[in-house]
Amino acid sequence: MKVLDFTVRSNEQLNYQNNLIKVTPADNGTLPEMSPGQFVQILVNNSGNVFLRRPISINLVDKEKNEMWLLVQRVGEGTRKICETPAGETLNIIFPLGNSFSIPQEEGKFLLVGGGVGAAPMLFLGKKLREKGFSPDFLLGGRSQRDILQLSDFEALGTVYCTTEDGSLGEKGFVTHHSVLQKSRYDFIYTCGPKPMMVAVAKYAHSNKTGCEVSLENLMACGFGACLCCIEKTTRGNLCSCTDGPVFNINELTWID
Amino acid sequence: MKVLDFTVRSNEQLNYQNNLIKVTPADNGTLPEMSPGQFVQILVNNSGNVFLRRPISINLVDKEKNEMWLLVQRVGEGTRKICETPAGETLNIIFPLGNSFSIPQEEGKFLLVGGGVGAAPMLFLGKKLREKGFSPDFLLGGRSQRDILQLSDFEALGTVYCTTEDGSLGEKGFVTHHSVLQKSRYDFIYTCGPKPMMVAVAKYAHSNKTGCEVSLENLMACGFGACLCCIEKTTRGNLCSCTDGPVFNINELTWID
Amino acid sequence: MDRLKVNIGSLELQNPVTTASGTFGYGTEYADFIDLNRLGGIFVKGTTLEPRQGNDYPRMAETPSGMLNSVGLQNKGVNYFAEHIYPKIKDYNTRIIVNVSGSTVEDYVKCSERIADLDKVPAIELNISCPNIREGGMAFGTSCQSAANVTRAVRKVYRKTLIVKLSPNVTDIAGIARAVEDEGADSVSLVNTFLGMAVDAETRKPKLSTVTGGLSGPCIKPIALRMVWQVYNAVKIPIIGMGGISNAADAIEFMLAGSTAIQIGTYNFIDPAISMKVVDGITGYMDRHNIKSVSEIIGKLEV
Amino acid sequence: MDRLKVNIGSLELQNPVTTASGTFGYGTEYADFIDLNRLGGIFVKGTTLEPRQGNDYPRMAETPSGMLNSVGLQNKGVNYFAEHIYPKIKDYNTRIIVNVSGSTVEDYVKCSERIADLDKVPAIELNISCPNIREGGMAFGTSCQSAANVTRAVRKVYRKTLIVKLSPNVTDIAGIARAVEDEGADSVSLVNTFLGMAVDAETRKPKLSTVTGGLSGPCIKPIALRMVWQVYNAVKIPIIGMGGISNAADAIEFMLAGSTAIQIGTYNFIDPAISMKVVDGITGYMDRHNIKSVSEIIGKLEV
Ligand SMILES: Cc1cc2nc3c(=O)[nH]c(=O)nc-3n(C[C@H](O)[C@H](O)[C@H](O)COP(=O)(O)OP(=O)(O)OC[C@H]3O[C@@H](n4cnc5c(N)ncnc54)[C@H](O)[C@@H]3O)c2cc1C
Ligand SMILES: Cc1cc2nc3c(=O)[nH]c(=O)nc-3n(C[C@H](O)[C@H](O)[C@H](O)COP(=O)(O)OP(=O)(O)OC[C@H]3O[C@@H](n4cnc5c(N)ncnc54)[C@H](O)[C@@H]3O)c2cc1C
Ligand SMILES: Cc1cc2nc3c(=O)[nH]c(=O)nc-3n(C[C@H](O)[C@H](O)[C@H](O)COP(=O)(O)O)c2cc1C
Ligand SMILES: Cc1cc2nc3c(=O)[nH]c(=O)nc-3n(C[C@H](O)[C@H](O)[C@H](O)COP(=O)(O)O)c2cc1C
Ligand code: FES
Ligand code: FES
Repeated sequence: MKVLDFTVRSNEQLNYQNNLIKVTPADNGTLPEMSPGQFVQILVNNSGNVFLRRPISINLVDKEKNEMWLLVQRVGEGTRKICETPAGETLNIIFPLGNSFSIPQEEGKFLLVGGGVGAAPMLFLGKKLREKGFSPDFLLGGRSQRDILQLSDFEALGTVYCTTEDGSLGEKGFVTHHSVLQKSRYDFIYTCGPKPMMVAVAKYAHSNKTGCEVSLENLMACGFGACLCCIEKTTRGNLCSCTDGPVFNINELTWID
Repeated sequence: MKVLDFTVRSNEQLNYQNNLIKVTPADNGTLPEMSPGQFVQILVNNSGNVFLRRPISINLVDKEKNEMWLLVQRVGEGTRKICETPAGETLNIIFPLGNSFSIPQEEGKFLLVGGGVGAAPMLFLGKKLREKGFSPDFLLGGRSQRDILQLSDFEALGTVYCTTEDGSLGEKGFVTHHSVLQKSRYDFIYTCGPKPMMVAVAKYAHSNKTGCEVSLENLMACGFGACLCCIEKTTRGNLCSCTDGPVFNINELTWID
Repeated sequence: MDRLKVNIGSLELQNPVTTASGTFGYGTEYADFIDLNRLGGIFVKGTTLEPRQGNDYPRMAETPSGMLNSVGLQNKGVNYFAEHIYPKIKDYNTRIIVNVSGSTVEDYVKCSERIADLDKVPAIELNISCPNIREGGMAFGTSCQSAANVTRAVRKVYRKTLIVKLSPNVTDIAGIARAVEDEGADSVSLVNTFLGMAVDAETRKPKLSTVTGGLSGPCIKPIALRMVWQVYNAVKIPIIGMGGISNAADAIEFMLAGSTAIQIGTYNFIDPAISMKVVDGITGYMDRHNIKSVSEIIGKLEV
Repeated sequence: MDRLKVNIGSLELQNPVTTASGTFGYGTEYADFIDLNRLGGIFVKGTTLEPRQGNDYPRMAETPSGMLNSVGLQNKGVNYFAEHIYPKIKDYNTRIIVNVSGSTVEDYVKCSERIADLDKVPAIELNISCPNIREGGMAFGTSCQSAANVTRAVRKVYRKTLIVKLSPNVTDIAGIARAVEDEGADSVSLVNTFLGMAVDAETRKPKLSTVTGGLSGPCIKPIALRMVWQVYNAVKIPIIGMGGISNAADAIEFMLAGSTAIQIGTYNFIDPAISMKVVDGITGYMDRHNIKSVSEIIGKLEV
């Protein structure tokens, strides 16, 4: 873990509420090894209302360009201010934080399920799996076509299935209603997104006896294990979702009874 | 008094610590009548540390262009953020506030003494006197040449004398040491600047039996008479420097005994 | 507008949004900015029996999300108020409530008696919580006994709506609220400012002439809200909540925690039109949530 | 570095900058960010006799210039600390001070006894001010009597430096400080968090599972500073001041107001290297102001 100033290389508004921000260390140092599922804590500049840092997943690490990608959804003042940071400006970031998705050692059928901006870490994970020689499937859900982000990036890594609530892209409905879940059997499922979606995915995985990891977005104050605010009830007691997580195996969680 | 959004028309960095910001009502409304000595209260955007508005004198009103000029010195975060507002952006301003310098009815010899950024309201006052057909003298003081601001604007309105502490412009020393004060006798003196300077000017005026008005920069919370934080001890009791002032006749003050 | 009506005892307010004493002058200071007739009420400047010139300059220091003040109840005394200010404000279509302060029980009683004569002042707010005067003031509000004493004495002479303003600088604000309720107060308002202090590290001097002063603004909101909730669970009389309210959501939070009406203080300095925005924001909230009468949300925190 | 040394009773700290309990884990959480050996001391996480799993999620809410927490002393108990954590941190070149909490006087006593056995722990901080546990906790810190009782009981069994951490949720913090001084406390630390609350207007629910929680961060600084000043004028034992410190100037303000050492809490979350910046900033201040020893500024507020 490090606190470091990053320079914003580019900041692209992807749709009405999401920005893709690419950053590189301001001191030109080389990015350290990072793993899919890990996140960063961003200091919010220029805000009279935001006090704490904001946790954002690592969307991708581009080693060649020495860039880290952050996919940010504007939901409140913190994310709005982050999204308003123009190229050339600095973001102060604590990174990398948290555990990561477990990377399988053997080939298998892997499904990566992302809901809305929750798909962010799935791109990094997909890339990692791809680098291992695997061909992951992606299942992306959103309210509407415009909420499905980075589609071509995902398509470069594997087969992509989509659901939208209004049917404007892919199948109509929620991700857990997608027909691929009926047709295919997966060896492992990874998911990140709104809690109700993750619970539904976890239940699907559980009832199909498929291994499953979810990435939580609990409220955090520090992000590195010091405050004990971000706990999740698990079979091993209250664990910090910032250090013991954000990735948990659903067997550890108390979501399914 | 009004609360209004202003658009920054231009923001010019005059020297290492001062900016001249010209603003115009964002709704394109016509600026109301304003008088020299009055000030405005500016809401500071994008700051995690500034809570209260910041009082700034009206430096000039350009009726033709419908512009108000603000001369701002960066001393802390509030003034720094104000100075960082680029052209095109908005500043929320309460205006016009306070009383104003008394405008003489008859011709006479008038001296307008400004110290550093305290010279700001003297430009507006000088213009007003000029419009009345008078020829005011100006005495501007600063630490060094670069601290004497808007010199050509002042020179367009009357004779300008300068002092600098390092002698880089005009006479060396403080304003009250300038030889013009020995040579000439004035009918009325107006002054604004650091308190020690104003006290010295007030004492000079007093001992020469010259009428004198000073503009105070007491700490303010509201700026419009509601909080009673900005008081100055006067012969009439504690008065609000934001409504009864910022301009006071030295006879009312308790500075000279 | 009937859906915004609330009652403080027998006193009806046209809406729950009022302005806090000492931050709103006599209302007229804001007449350029807002339509005073749209306020639920105006709590005018702290008024004492005799004129007070207040504390020395400096009286103000900015703090994180707030400010300290040590004005010290500068005012021209109750007689001046009655003769010169009251006539100018009495006909506004809002409730004018006078904030009464003093150094002795007798001060409070006499001042309240004088205010009782003023037809268009339907209520007083007994300020037993001012941290900025040397004698009396906050001291009355920091023990149940003295809070009860002054309330009892004023209650005897004052028949109209009696609101007692509580100090947050106490261990058990609910106990004090109960004590003044027992003496017949019609309502409690809370909180007054927190005793605080600011120092200039460079000069080594306090930033206020009085060393300590009263803290207000958004920084105190979480503590004030907790106190409202505690008092709501302890008394039956209506509560007027305040402390850092800066938007409609804040106001609604205070109402959910048990406030029948709210006061806006320091934030008037930042946005002199904030009170109108809060009135409108509450209406908008009620529309969005299908709430017929604002009184439906009072104390309706779902715990 | 000798010019930065300060003494808390017989305990020497290499500099006045320490980190606050519950915000700094066991120090190791920050080992990536700073050199722990450069700290004056580390007040480790609140420790209880038995393991505690703490309160339910959510435990945190952001507030203007601060935050609320209701962690509720989640920890694995004193034995786990002694056996598994202590060995990992005991050899840091700084002072490890254990923050001891409990629900009964007996809890405090037993826990303190266990800590007393640990050679490299030269002091305990008796937390009689935690607002986030149902029994005991803050209750001990809100009356002179109970504060005195628990201090007396622990003093009997604990010979090393005994620091008592005071609650700010009281009418008269100086009185409580005197009460624990009278029972032999070597030092008082203040303040713990303020009891506060946050509500979500849209859902009508409290933001914390426990409804109320502890407020910390820059928002509380003015009140904390005032309390340090009041306690400084009331007791002879050294004070460890805290509450919203976020830079060196803040630390110096607390020292001018009477703190011998200071703790940094919440701001570690914003800048995990803040403690080092404060150490450096104090040195810079001393250079600029020609101060030979940092102890020269303690209580040197010019009033
Ligand atoms: C490990 C982790 C990884 C994350 N990764 C991403 C990411 O890659 N991209 C992204 O856009 N967001 C991500 N988030 C969520 C992001 O941190 C929050 O949206 C952000 O903190 C909100 O800040 P704000 O100031 O914009 O909104 P606020 O004004 O603080 O809140 C706005 C609304 O969002 C809710 N909210 C705030 N924080 C959270 C949260 N953590 N979980 C759920 N609801 C919340 C609030 O309750 C409120 O209703 C992640 C969160 C975590 C914990
Ligand atoms: C009526 C009036 C008119 C003014 N006109 C101008 C003007 O035209 N141009 C201009 O640049 N400034 C003017 N000022 C001063 C200006 O308001 C302050 O410099 C500003 O508020 C400082 O804010 P800050 O956040 O930058 O500094 P802060 O961080 O708040 O303070 C930085 C330092 O400046 C000191 N300071 C802050 N406010 C004042 C003050 N009001 N008087 C003296 N010292 C202060 C502080 O004590 C501190 O040492 C005026 C002030 C008043 C009251
Ligand atoms: C400058 C100032 C003056 C005040 N004067 C008084 C007063 O005279 N009487 C009183 O009861 N409260 C007074 N208060 C306290 C406010 O009425 C209010 O209780 C407090 O500021 C908290 O609300 P806020 O955070 O919305 O400001 C004053 C507050 C400020 C900031
Ligand atoms: C998340 C969190 C957990 C805390 N846990 C404890 C604790 O276990 N024991 C204790 O005495 N104080 C605890 N505190 C209080 C701090 O030690 C400190 O007294 C308080 O936060 C004020 O300082 P600050 O404003 O610098 O944070 C905790 C504070 C926070 C924010
Ligand atoms: S966010 Fe602080 S411990 Fe996880
Ligand atoms: S600044 Fe508020 S009365 Fe003058």
